[in-house]
Amino acid sequence: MDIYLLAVAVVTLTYMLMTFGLNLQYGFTGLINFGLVGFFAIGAYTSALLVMAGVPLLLGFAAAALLAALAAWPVALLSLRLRIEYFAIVMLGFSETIRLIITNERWLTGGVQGIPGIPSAAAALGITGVDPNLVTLALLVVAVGLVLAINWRLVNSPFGRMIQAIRDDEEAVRSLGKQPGRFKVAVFMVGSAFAGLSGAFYAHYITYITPEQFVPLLTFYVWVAMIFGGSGRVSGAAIGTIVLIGFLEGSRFLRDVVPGISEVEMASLRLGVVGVALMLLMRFRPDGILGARAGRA
Amino acid sequence: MDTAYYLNLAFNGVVEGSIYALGALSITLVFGIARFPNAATGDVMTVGAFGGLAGTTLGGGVIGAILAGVAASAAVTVAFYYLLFRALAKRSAVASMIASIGLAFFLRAALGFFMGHDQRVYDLPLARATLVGPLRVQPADVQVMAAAAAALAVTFGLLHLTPIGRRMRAVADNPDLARASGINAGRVMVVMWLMAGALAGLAGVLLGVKTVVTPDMGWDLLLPAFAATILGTIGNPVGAVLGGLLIGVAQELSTPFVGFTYKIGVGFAVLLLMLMIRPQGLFARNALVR
Amino acid sequence: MTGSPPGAADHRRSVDQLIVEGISKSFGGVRVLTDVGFSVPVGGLSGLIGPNGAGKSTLFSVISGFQSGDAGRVGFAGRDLTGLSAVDRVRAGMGRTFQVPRVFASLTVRQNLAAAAPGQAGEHLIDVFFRPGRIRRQEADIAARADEILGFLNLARVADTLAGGLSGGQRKLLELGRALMVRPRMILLDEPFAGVNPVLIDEIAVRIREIAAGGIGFLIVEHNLPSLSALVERMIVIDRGRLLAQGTPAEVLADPVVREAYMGGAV
Amino acid sequence: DDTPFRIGALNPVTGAGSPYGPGMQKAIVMAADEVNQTGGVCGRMLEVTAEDTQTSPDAAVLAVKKLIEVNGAQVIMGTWSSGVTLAVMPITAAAGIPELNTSGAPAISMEDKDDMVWRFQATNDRFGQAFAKIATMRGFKRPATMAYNNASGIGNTEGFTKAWTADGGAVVSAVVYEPKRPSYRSELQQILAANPDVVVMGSYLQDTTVILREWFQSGQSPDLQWIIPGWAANQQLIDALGPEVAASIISVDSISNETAPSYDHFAAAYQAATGSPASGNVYAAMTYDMVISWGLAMQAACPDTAPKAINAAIRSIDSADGTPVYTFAEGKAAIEAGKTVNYEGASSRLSFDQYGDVTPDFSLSEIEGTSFVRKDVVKF
Amino acid sequence: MSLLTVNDLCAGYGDVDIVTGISLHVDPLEIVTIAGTNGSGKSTLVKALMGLLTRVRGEMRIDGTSLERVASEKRIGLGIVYVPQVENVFPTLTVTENLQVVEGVADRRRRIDEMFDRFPALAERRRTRAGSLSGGERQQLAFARALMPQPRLMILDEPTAALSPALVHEVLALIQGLPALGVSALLVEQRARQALAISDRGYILDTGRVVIDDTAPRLLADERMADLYLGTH
Ligand SMILES: Nc1ncnc2c1ncn2[C@@H]1O[C@H](COP(=O)(O)OP(=O)(O)OP(=O)(O)O)[C@@H](O)[C@H]1O
Ligand SMILES: Nc1ncnc2c1ncn2[C@@H]1O[C@H](COP(=O)(O)OP(=O)(O)OP(=O)(O)O)[C@@H](O)[C@H]1O
Ligand SMILES: [Mg+2]
Ligand SMILES: [Mg+2]
Repeated sequence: MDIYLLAVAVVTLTYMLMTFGLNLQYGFTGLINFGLVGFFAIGAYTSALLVMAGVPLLLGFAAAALLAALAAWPVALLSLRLRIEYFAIVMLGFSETIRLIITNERWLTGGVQGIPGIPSAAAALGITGVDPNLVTLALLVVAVGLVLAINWRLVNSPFGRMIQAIRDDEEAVRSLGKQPGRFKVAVFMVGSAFAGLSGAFYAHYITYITPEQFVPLLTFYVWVAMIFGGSGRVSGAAIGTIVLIGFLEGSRFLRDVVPGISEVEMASLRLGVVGVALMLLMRFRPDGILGARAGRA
Repeated sequence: MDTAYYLNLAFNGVVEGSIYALGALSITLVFGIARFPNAATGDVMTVGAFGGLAGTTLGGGVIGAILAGVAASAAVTVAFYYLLFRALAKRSAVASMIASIGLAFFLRAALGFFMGHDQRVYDLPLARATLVGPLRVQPADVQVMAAAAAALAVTFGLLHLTPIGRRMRAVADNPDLARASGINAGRVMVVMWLMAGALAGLAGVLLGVKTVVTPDMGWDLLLPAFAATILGTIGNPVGAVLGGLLIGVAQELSTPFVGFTYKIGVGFAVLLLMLMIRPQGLFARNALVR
Repeated sequence: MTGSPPGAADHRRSVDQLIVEGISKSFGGVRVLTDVGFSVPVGGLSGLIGPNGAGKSTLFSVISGFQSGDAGRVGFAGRDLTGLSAVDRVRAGMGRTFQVPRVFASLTVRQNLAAAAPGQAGEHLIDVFFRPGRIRRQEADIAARADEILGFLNLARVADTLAGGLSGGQRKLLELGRALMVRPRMILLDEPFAGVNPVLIDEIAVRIREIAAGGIGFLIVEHNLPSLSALVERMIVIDRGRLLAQGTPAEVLADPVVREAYMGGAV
Repeated sequence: DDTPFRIGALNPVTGAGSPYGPGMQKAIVMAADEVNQTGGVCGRMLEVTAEDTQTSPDAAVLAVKKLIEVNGAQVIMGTWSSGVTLAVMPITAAAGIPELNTSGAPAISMEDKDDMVWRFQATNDRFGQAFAKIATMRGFKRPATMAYNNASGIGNTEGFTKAWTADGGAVVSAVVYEPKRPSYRSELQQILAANPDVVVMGSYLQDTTVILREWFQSGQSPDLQWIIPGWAANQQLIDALGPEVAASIISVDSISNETAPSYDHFAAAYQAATGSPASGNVYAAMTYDMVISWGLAMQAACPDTAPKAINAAIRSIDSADGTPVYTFAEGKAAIEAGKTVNYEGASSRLSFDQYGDVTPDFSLSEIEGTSFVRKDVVKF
Repeated sequence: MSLLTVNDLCAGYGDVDIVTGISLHVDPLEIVTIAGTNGSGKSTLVKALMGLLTRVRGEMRIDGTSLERVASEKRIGLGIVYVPQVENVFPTLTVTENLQVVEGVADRRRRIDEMFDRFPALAERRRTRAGSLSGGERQQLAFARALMPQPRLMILDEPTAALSPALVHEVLALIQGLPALGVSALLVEQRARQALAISDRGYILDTGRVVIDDTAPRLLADERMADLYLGTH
């Protein structure tokens, strides 16, 4: 049981990194990133390929975050020109294009066969004798702590004030002599770096990656997590992720207890419950399960 | 590869694009009037496809299928207008958009739960194509293109030539002012959702006739339909259809050069390129800055 | 006026003038501005009036770079601003407000003002993480200035409420306050008094005069002629996108052409 | 030790594998019951806990962790798609327990470092070889290939191409397509332009349905034949297309060991348990065999019932010179009597090669009336 | 009997009341001005009258009929029309469409022509989308739209806010002429002096309450009023 919980904790924290990134981008800056999974994929493949080529693990992680941020740069420039809804769809297209590329560029990514045998974090660090997931978890705790600190500091600074102003009215920001673009690009890159880092953790945790793992559904799960927790709140992102994974995993146990529901029906039920939860939240608690943040209309 | 080859590719693109266009019409209507991208459109299409199946089972051929599919989808959209979107109208577009993702999940889950995941097909006779010049035209192609054209005509007419269309746009602009002007915003929105549901249902049935019916079918079409909507400028039905056709044709014509696996990417490339040049979409009027 | 007068370049170099030359603008074939040119002192108080739809807001947008003109040049304090982005024009010292206020709805009123302060170290990622002390000092300064502005705009009572919940008039005031925070050399105000309580208008006018005395100039679009003419030193009149007249308020308001075009004989 | 021995059934109950997953899961439970009815093995009963992979590696990883850590599973059975198996393998390996699957990707054999992974299904390569053999048998000269853009689709057609070109043949056109399209006409157009006499497909049911319908409606190359793997060319396909179109299809499938008594035994039980014919789901026979052979290996390793010990005994129940047995009861009795046995499985003869892979036979079926009827069997 | 009576009205947003305990009335063919500082609750009050707020308590009657159960869109049928302070036109509709879209108009075509006669600037821009009109043009359009159904009571929230003096004059003249057309007016204005000059009575709001109500001439004559609310111009 402990080890299963360990696995769930690893998955939760991995998702949490992405939720933090998204929350920064959407919750605070209003950038609708429906292409999150694309940056996640970039991070996963970058670290997997590098570490398998002999690069030290931590460098692989850093490269994953960096490359995801770099990939975000041209995309972010695009966001400056587009209406938010347009940008949302373009981002969805972006992540699908990333998936197409990793599907088809076999020479680099193994194509549809994927990359098997990625060393776990423990293996890459040469740590033996403990559960490898424990090593991953320890690294994740450090990473989440770091990301949390960055996030918190960022949104509580004048920078954070400005990105929220941008979310409200860009034109007005411009009339103050400030270039919204600079802030949006920065936020987009930082958030994508979080997603890239998350991808790296994922690759070394699951040890086998294929293009099929990087589908838009994952993006929407992260959105659900952020919405659960209440967008625009740092703590919300954390809580939302825990609730989401708790639910997705908890439903396994539900089926062990509730008889008469087949596995097929259970899967539909699970998706259905996520759907209904989203609708109910939006309808009755748009600011997340904890309700409105103090001082927010 | 000769001209006929490319002409046929383009024609394939037109047929495929017509399907995108039907989905895009529904999306653009909701986007233009209720002001949010309705992510449930794909799954409402699926509902339509299943509804259409029921229609043929009761024995009504294509017409019966379309009627039943349209009715099923429209019933779903109107119901969820009352249950969900009406209350969200006062909040940001993103709230409605997220809720629509929830609805999409819910519809797919419900279909999966009650109908299972086996594929189903429309029991319609298979007809052979006829040659029109170099083009191989199948009866189903003509149906799809005719449906897209008819749907466009009806949508455009409704939106721009009738009082109800005018009221719809008024409600879209400013619901409070609309109510103060005596417009029953609720009724207008019901009509809009009926229409959006009907369009999605039609698209679902035709897609079902062309392919196979499964609970996942509509979701897969959502992305190109969205791309078409944006390409043609939100709220513009003519743009939605032209956007759909453009993406369809670009995808198919690109295949000799980029291969078949990258052609979806070509759809996005077209969208991106256009957005670089015209960030508001192909058919946007002057931006209203003030 | 037709075309640029000879020696326009010299004018542009003059360090204390806002010089507008030959501005034209049309929207889809409809001409909104035709060859508008004038100059006003950067540090002075000037008014811009004209009938509704004359093109005043459009002219503001072109001058401030929020819309691009089809022709014409803008010189400001000795610099040629033509072709610069809106942001760069603000940085060159030219601030503006909008006719329909644009507030940061999810920030408090105080934060709205703070966000406007220029040159904030805390807006750079590096400083956010590595120079917290500097940011803290700056924030204290900013807060002090914001409070001062909130006080005279009568907004102190709502300082900590979200700007999204302000009334129409309060939004106009907040917009003005934000422009003041930027500390530009000159501010273009688009109808600052519309919807503002007359008692408050008088108070604001007093403050604007004080600020102007301190060297910050204003170019004000306003239909409230009594308040405006009591405030400004000179007025520019445009009608149907063309320059109609300019001069002291007394001159301009006495001009029969202006009276006919703008006031319809009434005051 | 008389605690139950726990089996983790990890099947694709939802997602792309959903046509098979539920049956696979039932077959596992059925076989465990069969074992338990003989009084269990080595004094222990088998207990099955099932999880869904959702045909997705992510979900499968968490599911397998739960099976191992929460439910205490000591063997994992029945992963279907290669992606899932490859994702699950490192976890079972780390836990030191065997993994029994029905996946096709050759990579699985390469990744199996400890010889703890057992494949009850033919590899994609092997499928491709069967396709090539059948194409030769039928005298085709100008084959083309169409593959669904995933590991299995490409694996099958590449396996075919390898085998076909090795014999000196040429493939006239090859297309890899993205799935879930509203139409595949341009893909077809490219294939048909090369004027092939047969198209070898690496595809699934849904895309096959659409592709064949569009081919038929286009009216082009009416004499073209299609070689299609059995998981796509099945009764549902005929129902969807009608017999006229299906007349051009050659359905190729790895076959259960249908002539063996073990198959009859299984088929009857399966029919009784599920109400569906066993022929509709070849993977069910494989998962059934997983439990039976596991049980026999357990019996052979008795009294040591540690997973590693059982794993090591798996090859011993397939000794070429052993007594042929067809049910668990028979095998158990024989082993208890001290004989070596050779379990002839319901899904195949179950002769594992050095990689732990089986080599089943293949069937060639064509339509007759309204269903596929076997016309030939291909053995390697 | 009064055309409009309001008794002890409380209204606001979310869970706060902005206006509290407001009572007022408008008699037939009367022009009544509401003035007050920024944020005093004037717009909130008129929104409540139009049924556009969810948080409303108290009594509102038109001709003795309670408005409590009358949906917002039905109020136009009782003869009440409303011109909001901001966002008072439909920006993507053309000028003509803005007029066409009003419900409950008998001879719509003729009415529209009448409006174009009365507001020539609008006639020139019939096919322009209202969103690209200048501030003043919009104000005229909003006014014209409200006149379309021949209302009995026109509620105007700062109708002169963005207008040039000529148009202010014109709009105030229009309002002054409303009683002659059988229309009463409830006017929210910051140009309180000018508004009171054409009004019969006035109410002064401060922080959500009526602090003074009196006839227009008396309000204009009051010294304290000038200092506190009306200004000097
Ligand atoms: N984006 C646009 N598209 C089309 N026409 C426009 C656009 N913007 C402004 N106009 C037109 O240009 C003219 C001038 O508008 P502008 O807003 O500059 O006038 P203004 O002088 O500020 O008037 P007001 O005093 O009423 O605010 C108006 O007739 C308006 O209809
Ligand atoms: N949508 C809203 N949500 C929350 N609070 C609001 C909202 N609109 C207005 N308020 C609050 O109600 C108060 C009164 O606003 P209202 O718009 O009624 O004032 P007003 O008297 O019309 O002022 P003005 O003359 O400036 O238009 C304001 O102080 C504001 O804080
Ligand atoms: Mg203006
Ligand atoms: Mg107001």
